[in-house]
Amino acid sequence: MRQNITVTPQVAQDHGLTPDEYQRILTTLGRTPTFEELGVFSVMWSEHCSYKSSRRFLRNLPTTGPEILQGPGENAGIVDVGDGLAVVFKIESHNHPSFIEPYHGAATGVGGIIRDVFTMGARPIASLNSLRFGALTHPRTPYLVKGVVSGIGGYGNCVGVPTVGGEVYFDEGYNGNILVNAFTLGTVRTDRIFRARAAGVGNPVIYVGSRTGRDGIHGASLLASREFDAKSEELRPAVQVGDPFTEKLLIEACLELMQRDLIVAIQDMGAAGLTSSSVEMAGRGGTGFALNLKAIPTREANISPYELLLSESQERMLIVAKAGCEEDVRAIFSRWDLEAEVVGTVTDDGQFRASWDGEEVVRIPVAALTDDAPVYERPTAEPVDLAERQSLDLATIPLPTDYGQVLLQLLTSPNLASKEWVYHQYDSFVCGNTVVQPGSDAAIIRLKGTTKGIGLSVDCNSRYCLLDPYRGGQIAVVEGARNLAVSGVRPVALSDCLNFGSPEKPEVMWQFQQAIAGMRDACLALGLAVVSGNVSFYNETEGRAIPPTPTIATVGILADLTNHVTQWFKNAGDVIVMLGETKEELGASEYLASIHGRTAGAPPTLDLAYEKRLQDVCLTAAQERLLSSAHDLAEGGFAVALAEACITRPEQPLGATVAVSGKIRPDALLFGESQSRVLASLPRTALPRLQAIAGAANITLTELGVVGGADLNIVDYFSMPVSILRQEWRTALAQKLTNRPQ
Amino acid sequence: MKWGVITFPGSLDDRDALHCLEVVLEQHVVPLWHKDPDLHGVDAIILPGGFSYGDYLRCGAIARFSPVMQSVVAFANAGGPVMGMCNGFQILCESGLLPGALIRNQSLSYVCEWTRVRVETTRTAFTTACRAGEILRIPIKHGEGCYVADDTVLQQLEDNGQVVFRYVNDVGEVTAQANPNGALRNIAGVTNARGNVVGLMPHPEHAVETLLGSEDGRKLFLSALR
Amino acid sequence: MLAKVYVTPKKAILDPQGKAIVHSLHSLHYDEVADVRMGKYLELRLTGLSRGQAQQRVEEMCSRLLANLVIEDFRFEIVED
Amino acid sequence: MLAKVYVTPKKAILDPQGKAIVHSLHSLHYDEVADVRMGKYLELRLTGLSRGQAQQRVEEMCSRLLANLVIEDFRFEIVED
Ligand SMILES: Nc1ncnc2c1ncn2[C@@H]1O[C@H](COP(=O)(O)OP(=O)(O)O)[C@@H](O)[C@H]1O
Ligand SMILES: [Mg+2]
Repeated sequence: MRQNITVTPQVAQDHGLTPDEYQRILTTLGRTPTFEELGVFSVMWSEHCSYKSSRRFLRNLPTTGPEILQGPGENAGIVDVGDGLAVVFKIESHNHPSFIEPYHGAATGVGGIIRDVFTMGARPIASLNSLRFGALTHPRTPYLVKGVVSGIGGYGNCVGVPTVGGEVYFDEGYNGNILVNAFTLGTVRTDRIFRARAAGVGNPVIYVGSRTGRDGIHGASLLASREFDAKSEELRPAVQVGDPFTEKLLIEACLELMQRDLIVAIQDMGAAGLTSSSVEMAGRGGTGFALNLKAIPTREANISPYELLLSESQERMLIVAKAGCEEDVRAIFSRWDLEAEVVGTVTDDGQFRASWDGEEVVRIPVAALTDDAPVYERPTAEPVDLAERQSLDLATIPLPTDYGQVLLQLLTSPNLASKEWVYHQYDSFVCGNTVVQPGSDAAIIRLKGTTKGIGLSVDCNSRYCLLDPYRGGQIAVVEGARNLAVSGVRPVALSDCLNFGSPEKPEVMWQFQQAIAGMRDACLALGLAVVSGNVSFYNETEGRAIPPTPTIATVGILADLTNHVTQWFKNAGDVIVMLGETKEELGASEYLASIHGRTAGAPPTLDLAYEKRLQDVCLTAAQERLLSSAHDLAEGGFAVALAEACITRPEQPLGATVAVSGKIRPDALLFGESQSRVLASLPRTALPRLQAIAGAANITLTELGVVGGADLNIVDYFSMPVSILRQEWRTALAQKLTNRPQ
Repeated sequence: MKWGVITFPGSLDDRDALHCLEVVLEQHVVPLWHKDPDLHGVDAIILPGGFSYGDYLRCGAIARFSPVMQSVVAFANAGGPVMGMCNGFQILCESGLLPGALIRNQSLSYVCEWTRVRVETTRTAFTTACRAGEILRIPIKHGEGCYVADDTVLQQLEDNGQVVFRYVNDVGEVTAQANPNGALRNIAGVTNARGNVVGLMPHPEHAVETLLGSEDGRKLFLSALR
Repeated sequence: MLAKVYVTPKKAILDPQGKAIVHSLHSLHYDEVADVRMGKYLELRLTGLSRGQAQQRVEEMCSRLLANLVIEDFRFEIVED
Repeated sequence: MLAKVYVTPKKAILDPQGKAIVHSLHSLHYDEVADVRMGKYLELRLTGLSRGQAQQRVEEMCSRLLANLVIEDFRFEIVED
């Protein structure tokens, strides 16, 4: 049944459109829009679909390179890895739905990103997830953590894509607004890449997959494009439930379809469903689209044309087939017990049209919804209290009396404790490629049929970003790349998920601008390209924005898999060295936050040229097989990284004895987070060669001690049994999560 | 020898089982399709892991009615070697080819990790290449792997030597800590009275290459070659 | 006293379980089955409560823990056993 | 016609879900709950059958597919809707 609603300025406002935007619609059409057209404009012009506030900044990111086959603009980015193969990947947010319904919100986030990858012809073979929750002591946090983690597993495990890495952080800044960012990577033959570009007037448009229900209507415009408040509760009927089983069938059927010469373009129906997939395919191809809404398979009776256009039911794809191939397409899907229906045709009039019972209910120029959509130059302003927050008088921070106790406290703090409780709920084996499982700096998967591997890491320190978004953006990029470099993997490209507050606030827009500037400079210095990504604004509750969180998923190539390096010590007797320099930097550190309860100071300084040389030293050393282990120093600094090298070893932990010295405060020496540092172990015989490589690159190398024994002994500070450190570190998160009522 | 690996809708490790047999172990292997009752003359059958039909009702409950399963039952009853891994194990139990059932893990969570299992009998089609008491390092990944059966059935299994694998610790002891899912008597795998049908929750196909962590799973496949 | 609790997926929400079961019943030729919805059934054994108290307490347990009101409905009955 | 089907874990079989729910209810201070068993509740919409036929067909569906008699019991009722 068509809803008989007359569009007025008030109805437009209820759709989240501003008076100016409504005026613009009237001008574009030269008439009052139908109710269905208003719905189409509201989703396509929503922040989530149109990038109206972010577009002008995103343009600053480097997006090209010799190995980049596809940058931003398609469903996912593509990197050439040689041997006729490419990897396709993207990261995406599902923050708002996951806060409302953690299990299904997270699950459908995983489903959506997987569709973005296989829609390009790639078989998905690895996923990552980046999660931010409120303080563990917040009453809702354990419930959200359990729901999100089992949702990611529930979907990913059932669809057969291994989850090989990720990150989890807790910070009270996310109490009212969690972040769930999901990443998937697939592989495709370079001559088999599909793009979502409609072509061929008269070609049939085919709908495949699940039937359409009333799920998630206005997910893009009303959920993802505005902040939370008391009214969010009313939006609850919008919740989507995922069906990973159907997704698995869709993957197989679509990949089978793409092996044959039957289709022109294909795209998943994600945010804004049928509308955005149609408009985007037509927009990229410069064509029009005419849909017959009556032909859409539905789950229940009486779904209106408005709802059909806006539904975000999951596990659906839209295909432009070659004329005459309809039956072949149908046959492939029916083999997998899936429906395929012709629901429209490609036209040459540049219009997005939809009809219902012979009546045209939508007729909008495609360009008005894509290239000519509104773009905003929103004002930016540095937060007034920034300087105050960045100032930190170290004299006010007392030195610890028991450094071993501080280490134990850090290792059992939610942010540094083992994430095993999380990743043991994810299948990391399926597909049979996982060379380095979760638990090291980077995950490594092999590319079957070659000697090559792909390294993956997802990173962001939002405390740094809060205290200095420019530096924070830089560090997010270099940390991801460093995680790969220490693993022996050459970083090549990244996908970013930019999670911020309301773009209507000048301080948030300033954070956004600064973070992007930092990312850009870091990418240029390291030679990385941004090939895909996603912007999530309006992460606010009751007017309070989350810390700026530009999550970076970095992808790199390892030419010879057997040269990969993991972070844990391997052999008693190996020499332990540090590459890089420790400065007196405690600002924005985990140590200050967990031990002293302070979120203050400036994040550590960063010399991009030094960082690049350091990473190159790691890569050369790995290539020459000098290293037994290499580990990036991050949150918790030197002492935590050293402890991790002892206790993350899958077999029995290995101890170490080291001596450290420096003219700086001992807590900065042990727990400060100076950048561009790596902890490595290697046979003594390999040390001269490593010294030569580091020396040539002008990177400081300090010999610290040796691997071995049952204790972690930092001479003059403490000595603790590694078995205890390991036990406490491994069980801390599960204990904190389950020791309290839901 | 010719192997068959069945693909049900929702099978996930079918491609990995094919890779393991064809590429790693250099065997002749053909894919079998759930809708096709023809077994294409295979000599041994693998039921892979995954979530057949989403496992939305009960694990393996729907797959058991696939056309191909009628042929698998006949093949097994005639003494043909059949191994079900994870979801394959669940399907074999649902089909009545193996005793008992698999229910939700005690923790109620999905669990993915390396485990150690002890070989309890070498008198099955898939363990002749092992030593009795040998410890194998093989991963598990499942949400419903807790093996249950009533006391009479359990006693029969023990008496007839039909318990094939048990979860053990590093030194081969059956302990509660080594039990990842709450399975009764730490049972990780069982066989039928004849020893030609074996089901286990661990994934031997994910333990056939050192690069990926273990080669211990090879022995199960190699046993069938004898 | 026994509380019998029924938790069912909300009408407008996708029920993949129900969908898979219908499909399977059809392939077993039970064509008379037009639709299936699958939910949870719980039996709670209660002690030391009056009927009226039980009514109120179980209502609370359902909305707080047993059902996820975002996607599920519930109903229950209290019986002597 | 509607068949309401109840599938419950057999008494002798472990019910990890029921156990976990009791635990959670206790930690929320519902101490009056002595025991919980958790099963499935299915609603099957049937067409074109007499009551007697429905009785017989549903019995069959339950024992063949909907319940696993090794670990579960079932019962059902047929109601008009
Ligand atoms: N949500 C998650 N999913 C999968 N793996 C995770 C998740 N969170 C953390 N991990 C894994 O745990 C290990 C430690 O994570 P983290 O401390 O964030 O690493 P790093 O500081 O080196 O980036 C990594 O191997 C990471 O992939
Ligand atoms: Mg790291």
